[in-house]
Amino acid sequence: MSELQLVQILSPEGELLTDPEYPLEISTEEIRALYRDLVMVRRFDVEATALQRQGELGLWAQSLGQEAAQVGSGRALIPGDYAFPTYREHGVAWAKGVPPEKLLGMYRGINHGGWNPHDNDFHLYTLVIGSQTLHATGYAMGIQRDKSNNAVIAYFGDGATSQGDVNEAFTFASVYHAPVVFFCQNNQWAISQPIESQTKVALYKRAAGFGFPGVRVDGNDVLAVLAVTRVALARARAGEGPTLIEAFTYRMGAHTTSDDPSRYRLAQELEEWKLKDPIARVKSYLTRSGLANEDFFADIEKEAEAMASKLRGDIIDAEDPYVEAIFDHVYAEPHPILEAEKNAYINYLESFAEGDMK
Amino acid sequence: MSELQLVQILSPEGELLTDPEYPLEISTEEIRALYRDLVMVRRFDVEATALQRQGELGLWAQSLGQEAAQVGSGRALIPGDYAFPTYREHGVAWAKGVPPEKLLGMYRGINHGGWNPHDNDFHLYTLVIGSQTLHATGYAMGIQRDKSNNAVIAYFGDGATSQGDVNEAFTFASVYHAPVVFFCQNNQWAISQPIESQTKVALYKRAAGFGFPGVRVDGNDVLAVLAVTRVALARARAGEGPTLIEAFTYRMGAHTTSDDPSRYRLAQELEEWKLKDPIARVKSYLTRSGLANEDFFADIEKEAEAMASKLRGDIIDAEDPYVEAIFDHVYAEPHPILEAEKNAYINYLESFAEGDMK
Amino acid sequence: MITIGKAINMGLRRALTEDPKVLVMGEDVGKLGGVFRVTENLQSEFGEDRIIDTPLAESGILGTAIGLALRGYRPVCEIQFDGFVYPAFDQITSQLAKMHSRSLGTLKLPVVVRIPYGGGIGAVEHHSESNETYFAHTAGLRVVTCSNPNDAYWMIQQAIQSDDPVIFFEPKRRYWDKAEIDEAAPSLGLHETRTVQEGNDLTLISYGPTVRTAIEVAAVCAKEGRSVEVMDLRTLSPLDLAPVFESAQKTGRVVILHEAPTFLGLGAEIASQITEECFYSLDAPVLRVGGFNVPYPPARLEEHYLPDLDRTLDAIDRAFAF
Amino acid sequence: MITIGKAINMGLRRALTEDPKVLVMGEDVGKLGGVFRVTENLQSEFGEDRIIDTPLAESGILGTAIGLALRGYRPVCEIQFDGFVYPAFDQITSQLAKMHSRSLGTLKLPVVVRIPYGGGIGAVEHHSESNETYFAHTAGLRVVTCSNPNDAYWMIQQAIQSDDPVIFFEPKRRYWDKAEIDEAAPSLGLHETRTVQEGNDLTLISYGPTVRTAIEVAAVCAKEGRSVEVMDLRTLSPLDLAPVFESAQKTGRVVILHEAPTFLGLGAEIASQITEECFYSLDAPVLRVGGFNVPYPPARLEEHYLPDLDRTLDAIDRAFAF
Ligand SMILES: Cc1ncc(C[n+]2csc(CCOP(=O)(O)OP(=O)(O)O)c2C)c(N)n1
Ligand SMILES: Cc1ncc(C[n+]2csc(CCOP(=O)(O)OP(=O)(O)O)c2C)c(N)n1
Ligand SMILES: [Mg+2]
Ligand SMILES: [Mg+2]
Repeated sequence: MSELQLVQILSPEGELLTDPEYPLEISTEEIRALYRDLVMVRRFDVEATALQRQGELGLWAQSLGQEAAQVGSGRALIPGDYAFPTYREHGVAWAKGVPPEKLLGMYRGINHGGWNPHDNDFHLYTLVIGSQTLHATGYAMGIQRDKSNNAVIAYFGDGATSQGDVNEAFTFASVYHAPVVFFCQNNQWAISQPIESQTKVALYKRAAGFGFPGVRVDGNDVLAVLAVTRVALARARAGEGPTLIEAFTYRMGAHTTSDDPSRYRLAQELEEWKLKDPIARVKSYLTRSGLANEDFFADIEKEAEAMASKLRGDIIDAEDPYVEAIFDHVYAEPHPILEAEKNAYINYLESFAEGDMK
Repeated sequence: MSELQLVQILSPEGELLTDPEYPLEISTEEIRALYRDLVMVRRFDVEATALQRQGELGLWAQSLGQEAAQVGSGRALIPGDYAFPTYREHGVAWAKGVPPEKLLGMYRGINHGGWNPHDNDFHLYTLVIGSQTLHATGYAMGIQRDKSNNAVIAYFGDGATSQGDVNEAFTFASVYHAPVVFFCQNNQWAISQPIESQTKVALYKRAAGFGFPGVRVDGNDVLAVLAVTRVALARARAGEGPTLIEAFTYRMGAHTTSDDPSRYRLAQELEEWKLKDPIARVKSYLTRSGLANEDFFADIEKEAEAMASKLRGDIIDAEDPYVEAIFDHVYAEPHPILEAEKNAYINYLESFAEGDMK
Repeated sequence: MITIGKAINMGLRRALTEDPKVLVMGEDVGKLGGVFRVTENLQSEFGEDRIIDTPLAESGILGTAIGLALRGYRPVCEIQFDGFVYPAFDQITSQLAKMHSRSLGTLKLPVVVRIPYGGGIGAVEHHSESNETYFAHTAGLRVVTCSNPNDAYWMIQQAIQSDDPVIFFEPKRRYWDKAEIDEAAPSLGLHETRTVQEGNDLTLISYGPTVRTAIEVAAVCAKEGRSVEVMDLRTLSPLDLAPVFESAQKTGRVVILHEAPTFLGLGAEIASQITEECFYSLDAPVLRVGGFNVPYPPARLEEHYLPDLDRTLDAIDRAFAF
Repeated sequence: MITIGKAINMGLRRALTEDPKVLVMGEDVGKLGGVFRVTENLQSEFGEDRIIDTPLAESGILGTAIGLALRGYRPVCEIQFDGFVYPAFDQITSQLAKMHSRSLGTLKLPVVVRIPYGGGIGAVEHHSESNETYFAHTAGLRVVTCSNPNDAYWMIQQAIQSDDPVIFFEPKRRYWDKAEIDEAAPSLGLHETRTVQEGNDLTLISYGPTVRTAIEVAAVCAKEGRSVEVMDLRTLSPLDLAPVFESAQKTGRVVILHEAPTFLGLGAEIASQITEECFYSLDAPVLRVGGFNVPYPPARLEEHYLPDLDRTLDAIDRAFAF
């Protein structure tokens, strides 16, 4: 495969191709479901962005443009497969069934992670670049020891590949044959740094030097991502060790709502990527193959609007954390000193309430 | 090149081969000089080991068996090329002209590094595995900025390749095209861990995934190491970026004098590697080609003995550090607090001398 | 009137202009000018060879900076946020801090590590930490912080001129605080504590982002008839405590205010030293006001976490109650 | 009579036997049994899946241990020497310490990090550090250390049983100290300070390797007619200071002895707290005896660096001189 080739099953124009290495058995219903996922995830992201602009969130990291990479890989997971996300994997969370409003908690500043990872086998968002790849590898080592038939998927960005931790994860996973899939969304940018400032060679090639396969997939092609991820997960479950998937995609939005990409990249680039939009191509495939009609699309739009408006309501109604939360849960076991610190602070606060303040 | 192939110019039996990719122009005098280097370095190492056994050193890390990798690469350097060693590169230090007794200081416990690196363009020994690969890369970035025509060589072990730092060094060197050669002595062991616990694939292959060439050389073949390192250094100087050299060799001694390899490896393995001894093959080549006679060998032995006995004298005579050394040089700029701490301690010590002690 | 952020930018520009060996490196420091714009426009002025956008790897940044320093350069590394310095911790503690002494004084490591630190900007996790203890406890490093634009402008230059490694903490929630700067000459050396305002009844010691809080506290106290001496440490390692001891001997009561958790925070060291030096002058134990001993909480709780005017006044009341 | 090293080995074996979720991991912990043989014979007994030889990467060790803990395991990580824990510092401070609170209590991180620490064995650089401050200052971690075989045996088991991450410091120069151990039941909980011997004139606080020194100091003082109460902290975070305050109130004089540099060493925190709690009881400021504020020196100077009997006696003299 040449440097620029990537696994593709659905062309940007919506034509269905086949890749002999990655045969995909998929029903029309499944493709329609994937389309729905993509639309819902985008709508979710649009709403969250709006909520940030309106001051309801302190920050938001958009998944715009990366929906296919996230939904395709997320839908390849079977129950019990565990996902370790960065801070941007809203589409994977969706596929894993995490209630959407929960994803907003940390961005609103009410918690540092608002769901129980074991509920949906979806770990908390991790902000320290690359760290979670080691957690994923360790978790996979646990799966091995449990002799369970599951696998783990670790998400990270193109920038993250420069971190020592990610490369250490490659080594540990390789030498232990850990059942983990390394899923790198190469969205071409790490804040203002283009991919060239992290590597001179295609990222998927990194894997070979650590002794496991790497593959580059069209990250805007939900079918190709699904197919490639399924194969990698199957390998992992079969005890054949890790795979690195490089999903070639594009960060269509800013890095986060705090960022201003006009300072470092040309609008032209975005325009080009719009032609490869991950949703448009599925729609065009469904339409031109007569697998879906206007009603289908309209229904999904309606559903998406409903989800968005519920999300908005949920988050505006979200309760602020209680003060004691500062101290609770720092330790699992009793901790007399923090207990005392908490009580002292609560008493101090109450002294104001009682009008004791000078 | 297959997994097991490696660049070789002098077979274990002492036959001269040629490798079209790595032509070596070398005079008989130079080969004889290399032979001398190898013998001197081994003799040095043997003496240091003996000094440790006799309590003159607290610890020693033997280079036994790795002389060709070290001398071959060290002799490929030209003046101004800078070397960043681990704690075992006695042969490179020799090639760089560092006075041998200086290498013993830290092992004797009189300092943490007893030479001025700028005197011989040979950095201090670094004990934290992998760290120095980043220093080497940074130094090479400096060379680039100086528009100087030199290169840097970074030494590290097979175990070190698992460290994040080493992989980060690969990334930095690659994206900046830094003039640095990464020289990995794969001596098959990291203390008790065999190479298989660090990687499932030949180490030289790591480079490709970072966008630069990797090559495996017979680390016990001083001519091949010289040839391969020269090519890599030339590439670096020509602005073509880094190269990873994996010198395939063997740690014939213990990890250090504190180690007991009988706990984790079979004596048989050592016996097999003895047949590939880096010195024997040069001797056999020189002998069978009639390029050296008994006198030549005897002279070198004599010279080596003299060096060893001088070394022994030097180290036994080495002065212990003065107490103030604890405080001096912690900072380059004045530091009133340490100054006060030093004075207080000196006064305290003097109080004993004056018999003030209760 | 210049902001602290801009003052550092100006200080960097001046250092880059005066010494061609000075480099700036870090993630997004080039075109973007850093996430806080502290390095804004430097790359267009000094080029990509001097304002170096790095790969996303903090150990890599510090490790290569050390190599550049060994080659005679003076790198100024930007760590994007306080909580992201830890991947570089090994390079900082085992290499940067120790290499000069390891070399018996032959190698100089004039590396500056700029860290925007502290909370108060409503950020997500890892973006609000005050982790100065880790560095101040590490021999071989110098640690400083600024609380106003003039210090910001001069201290960054002095840090760059130092032949020792300097950890330079920037009070991020004060980046936008404005004041005049005097471009003619610095008023103090890098390692000098400043008496911000004199007072007789109590000494209030602070540094970085909480100096402004301390000044506000003193104003409230003044209205209550308590005369508070406010000190801005500026230098955390080495500490410059002579003026602090003098003040403590005068006032007999000391409160130390910082954002970092109190447990092994700088306050602990300072309190111990004051007590040892001024034992007979103290009318009350030295009291500490700091962050709680917990991970920095989510943004919607940070006003509780951050030691503020009221908590400091409360401590002052307690000091007077002894 | 059992050595400290052997006692930890026995404690590990018992924990491994009693709970199949307990794992041991690190560099050379398998066949070699660790460079100090603390994990000797465990791999042959419990297999390679439970006694895991890792690649040479400390961040990797801690990061995968966290993943294993998330999956329900209880990994005990060995860091080969104190000075090699820093590559794992990010995983420890930003992940291990914070993940439980990040998850609002839903995730448990029962990871133990064993660190042989301190000097006195004539080692080369990075092999003799006392870096407990870094961890004790980090909320979310528990930090303990043992000073004798019985504590070693029990505390390692208690650390493994804790649902919180525990940094377990092992006093390497005392690995070969011998004493009886009581395999029936522990005498104290993991987070309890022990009064080693009672006294009335001065309280001498220590932990880990210098507890033995403290006992020797007390013996010398006894001959001089000074009755010294010796306390072994055992737990560095959380501190258990109630018995210390009580003692200080009784004696009025306190000296703290540890190997770590005094600047922001544990002594600073303890001194500050004692002064605050026992202000009116103190006849002298709490004095600290510790390592100098320098990188750990070469072996031939370590006897000067290490706070010993004489330096402690000197501090005690100074305490009595107030
Ligand atoms: C260790 C660390 N250093 C720096 C940062 C600041 N930071 C946040 S996101 C980011 C860029 C990440 O780029 P990439 O890995 O490509 O992921 P993307 O944001 O594109 O999804 C940086 C530098 C961080 N979060 N963690
Ligand atoms: C960061 C770090 N971790 C652990 C150690 C302890 N240690 C010293 S040497 C060594 C093995 C090194 O193996 P390798 O890189 O193959 O080099 P070799 O000793 O074989 O030359 C280890 C684990 C260390 N020095 N630094
Ligand atoms: Mg990216
Ligand atoms: Mg090796």
